[in-house]
Amino acid sequence: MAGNTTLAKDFTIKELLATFVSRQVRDGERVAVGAGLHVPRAGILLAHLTRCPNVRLYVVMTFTSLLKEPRMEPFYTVYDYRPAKWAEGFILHDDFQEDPRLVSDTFVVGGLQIDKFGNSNLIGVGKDYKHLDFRGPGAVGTLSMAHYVDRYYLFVQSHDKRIFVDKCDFISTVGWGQGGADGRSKLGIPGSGPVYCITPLCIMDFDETSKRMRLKSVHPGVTVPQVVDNTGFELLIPKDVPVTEGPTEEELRTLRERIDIEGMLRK
Amino acid sequence: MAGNTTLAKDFTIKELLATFVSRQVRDGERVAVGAGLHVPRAGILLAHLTRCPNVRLYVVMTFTSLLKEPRMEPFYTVYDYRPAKWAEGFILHDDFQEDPRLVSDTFVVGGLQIDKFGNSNLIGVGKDYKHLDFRGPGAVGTLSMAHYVDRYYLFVQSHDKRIFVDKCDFISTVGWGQGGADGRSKLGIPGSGPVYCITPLCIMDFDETSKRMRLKSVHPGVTVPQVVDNTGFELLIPKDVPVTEGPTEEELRTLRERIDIEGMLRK
Amino acid sequence: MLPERKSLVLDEHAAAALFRDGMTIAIGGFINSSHPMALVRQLIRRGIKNLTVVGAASGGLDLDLLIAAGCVKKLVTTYMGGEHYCPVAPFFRIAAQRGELDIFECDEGMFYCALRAAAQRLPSTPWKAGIGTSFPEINPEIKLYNDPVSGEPMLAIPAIKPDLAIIYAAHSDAFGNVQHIGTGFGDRAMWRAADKTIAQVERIIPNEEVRKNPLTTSLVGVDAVVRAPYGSHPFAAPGYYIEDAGHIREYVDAGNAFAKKGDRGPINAYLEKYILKPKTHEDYLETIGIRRLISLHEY
Amino acid sequence: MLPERKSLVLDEHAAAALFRDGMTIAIGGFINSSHPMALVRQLIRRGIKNLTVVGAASGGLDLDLLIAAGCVKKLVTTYMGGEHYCPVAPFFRIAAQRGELDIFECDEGMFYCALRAAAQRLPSTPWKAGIGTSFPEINPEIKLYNDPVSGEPMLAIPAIKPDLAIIYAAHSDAFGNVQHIGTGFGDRAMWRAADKTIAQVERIIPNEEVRKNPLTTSLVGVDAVVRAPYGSHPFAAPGYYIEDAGHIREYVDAGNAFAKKGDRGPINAYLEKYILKPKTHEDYLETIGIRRLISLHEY
Repeated sequence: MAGNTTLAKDFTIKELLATFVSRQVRDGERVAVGAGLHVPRAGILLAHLTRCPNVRLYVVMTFTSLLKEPRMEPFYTVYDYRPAKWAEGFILHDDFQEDPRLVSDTFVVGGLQIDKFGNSNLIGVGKDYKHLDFRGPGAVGTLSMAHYVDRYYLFVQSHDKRIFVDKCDFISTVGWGQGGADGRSKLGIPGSGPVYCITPLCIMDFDETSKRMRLKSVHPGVTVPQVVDNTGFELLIPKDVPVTEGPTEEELRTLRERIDIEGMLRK
Repeated sequence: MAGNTTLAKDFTIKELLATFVSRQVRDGERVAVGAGLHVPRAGILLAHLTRCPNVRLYVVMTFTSLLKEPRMEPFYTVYDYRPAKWAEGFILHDDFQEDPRLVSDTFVVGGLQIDKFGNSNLIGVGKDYKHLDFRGPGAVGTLSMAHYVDRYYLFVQSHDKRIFVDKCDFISTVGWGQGGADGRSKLGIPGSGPVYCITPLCIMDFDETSKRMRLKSVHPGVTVPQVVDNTGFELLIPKDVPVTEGPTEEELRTLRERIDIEGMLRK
Repeated sequence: MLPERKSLVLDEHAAAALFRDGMTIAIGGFINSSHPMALVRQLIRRGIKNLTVVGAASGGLDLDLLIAAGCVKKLVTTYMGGEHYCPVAPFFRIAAQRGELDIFECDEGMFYCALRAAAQRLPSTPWKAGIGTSFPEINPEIKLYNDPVSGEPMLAIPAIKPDLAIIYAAHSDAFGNVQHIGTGFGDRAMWRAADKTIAQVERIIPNEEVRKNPLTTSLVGVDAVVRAPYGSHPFAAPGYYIEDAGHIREYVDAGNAFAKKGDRGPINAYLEKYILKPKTHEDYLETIGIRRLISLHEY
Repeated sequence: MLPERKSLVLDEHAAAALFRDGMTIAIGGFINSSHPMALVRQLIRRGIKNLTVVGAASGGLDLDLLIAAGCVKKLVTTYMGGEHYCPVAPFFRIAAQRGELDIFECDEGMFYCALRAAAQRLPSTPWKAGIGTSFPEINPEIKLYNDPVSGEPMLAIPAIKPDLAIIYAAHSDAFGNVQHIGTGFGDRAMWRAADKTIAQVERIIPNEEVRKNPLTTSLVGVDAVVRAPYGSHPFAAPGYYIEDAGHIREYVDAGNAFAKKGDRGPINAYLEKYILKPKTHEDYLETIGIRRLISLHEY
């Protein structure tokens, strides 16, 4: 990778998160770019423009490469037709079901609730499905994509005890099920499951044996007790909790000058 | 229908058969044009150009209307790309399985063997599947199309006891199964099944109650005993067996001048 | 005289005469794009009730509007929101919370399983994703079984067969050869599954134009074609216009007044102004105004 | 230096180095059109054995040639003939009659069920057509079961997952964006089902050309691209050339000599002249001769 690999000093938490996301991308993969989420979108594009020239981006029902774009025209929705100007090919939305792996090798899943085994809930909050306290938007394509992709990432835009609960009221996407290293295989579910849970406070991963959620790093300025106090289940805390690594000067420059030209990550 | 409706006097058996096929087509239907069989192809096109301007023709992986073609350029194979010049739309071959009814409302099925209930066999002749006396080409798409279409037609290019047998060695496409008006419904199979069996000697239909094959008409110059002698099962013979009606002057002119311009039906 | 092909073009009233109470209707498009809104507004204007509404996957505020207008008994969808305009569709949310709406709860994979089963005339098709989730429990129409080849646990997603699909596309000829701009999202799956399909289009083009680019014919033969320029408004139309953000916010505000304060005043005013008072799609467009409409032209 | 995309273009030898004895290989095209013959001839030249060959639906003489050359252990296909050139493929017929060939007996509907199941990573998918036929009996891999929703009898068609699909198309860019001329028959279903796909193409075109008409990109991302002009010969290539009737008849004659008289002389001579002696696709084309090749140009 060319450019300045010195770590940057001045960046926002969203820029940090985008950088973290970018480091999850592997060159040559297919990667769905969820247009509606600024941070993952920017992170995937950052990977593409720096380390991963051979990813095949899935953008709004098209496949493309954006290597040659000096600056990204913004695209913020999964129905905006304008990114189709970059298309190398289209798929129909129903095509994805024919072979989800041809859409993406990775995916980002959100949740109204996420439990200690990484199971997540987009259906609603409440005990009675027929009379929910809060009805959610629905599963979209998350359960099928999370089932089929090689691995997926949990991503939430706030970190509190309403989201991080001991047990989801409903499960729309399986993480590690009831836990354990065989938590997925005993359900007959493929893929390596949720790898990290990415929040505005920290990055969490899963203990290799129990598959319980574990703190991996805290973002600059965040303390471990702050994470624990905002998490509704008992989070595993390793001895050493590093600070999440931020972008290099080069990454930050690419983010700001070629990707996030409207400054959504700096707001 | 415009033109001369006087019956023509001078025509070949193939032209007669094409005329019979044409009269089975209903306007507004989707109709697959099996390019490899000259007689059904000509018959469907004859219907289209005379009575059925609104049929949607399925021709070599395309859909089209050929009303405006003064003369058909010949197309004889199901893989010839040249008819695509007429296309209004394409389908991929695997699309047909997504909804066979969008390909065609009718179909033509052939057979190495056909039994008295209209079951047919394209697999092979012999008692032991692993050591057949004659291995056939295989079912192609006949069993799925015959299952899904509204109705289908059996069509063979010769009429003899090798083809018309009491019991097929193997069944690749179900007709009326073991017979009876509920022969299909008790198998859970939709559609009205095989309607007619069309041969160079005669047209056969199916008795309403037993669903056994029955002589419907003999072609000009053919006798009932001649049909019986060449059929390997007991064919039902009604009291009156008319002669198969031939083309009108107008139909024959359309066939010869606009469809069969190479004279395949006159050979 | 040589035979001629019949035109399949209907005006919006003739098309709407096909609507019946209690029908299962699939509605094309995707979130805030490509919905056949002239026909959706006709559904409301005619007071059609007890619909089973299918999709889209993912659905959006078009379906929420039908719920607000009291047309919907059952909903088959995977997502009911408006992306950044609102996280959860407001009338959907309240109706669901009150148990007033039957929901066929599914994700996009399951959604297309149900449509494919209908198109293939199969009682169900299998899906594996969903094992270990709450779906088999909250959607009792989905059955757990063991695969007959491998023995492993599977979900059987039942066929959902729309009586009618109404979809939006850029172009069609008079004979029902539809050409979307872009992918057409999941409209093809609806067309395959439905008994009949009505395509509402921005423009009707000559058959000769269709033949110039037959590979882009996305639906080869729908049953009726309705011409309605700006007919996806307030939603986007690929290649023609972007969504009307102001109008969508007006709707969401009306929805929030109900969802947060129980006040149906704003939505009733919305329905009256934009749907019940205008009798035709042209009347609706006059209500929106030409300045607003041309301000939305894409790019 | 800014990062650059890697070309996926391989020469025929590098592509053929991916072939292994015992593989399951899907071969694209349709009867006498659009087979990746440069790669098929490489399979024979390398003496690859014990293949499970999938399709095409419908298959043809390309597969018969592989049987003649002793490469095939098992065949998944719906039709083995050459249309008017020969009603049943000759080497297939004899091998089948002698019980020397495992056949996954299916029709086109079942064929795509098996490929779809593989693409969807499902152990099987259901099909209804075939109930009441001999298929469940002559193909014991197909299982009868009762639909979990309706209870009615169904057939479970097992997944067939190709290790490799080799397909023929008109064009691709260097990055594996394939554009067929025409429909591409069932190649898309093979691409979806297979672990890896090699596209053999008539021409490699610039990525910028692909982007001019992205709706015609039929396979968005194959794993390798092999350039082989006239590479479907002796079969047709939509938009480029029609099949070589004389050459096909020469092959069929060789087949009939074996099928009717047990004489392998003509097929051995055919294999020697057209496949074993030429070491490359260019050598093969020289054997055919430029006069013959340009006489086949379509229209």
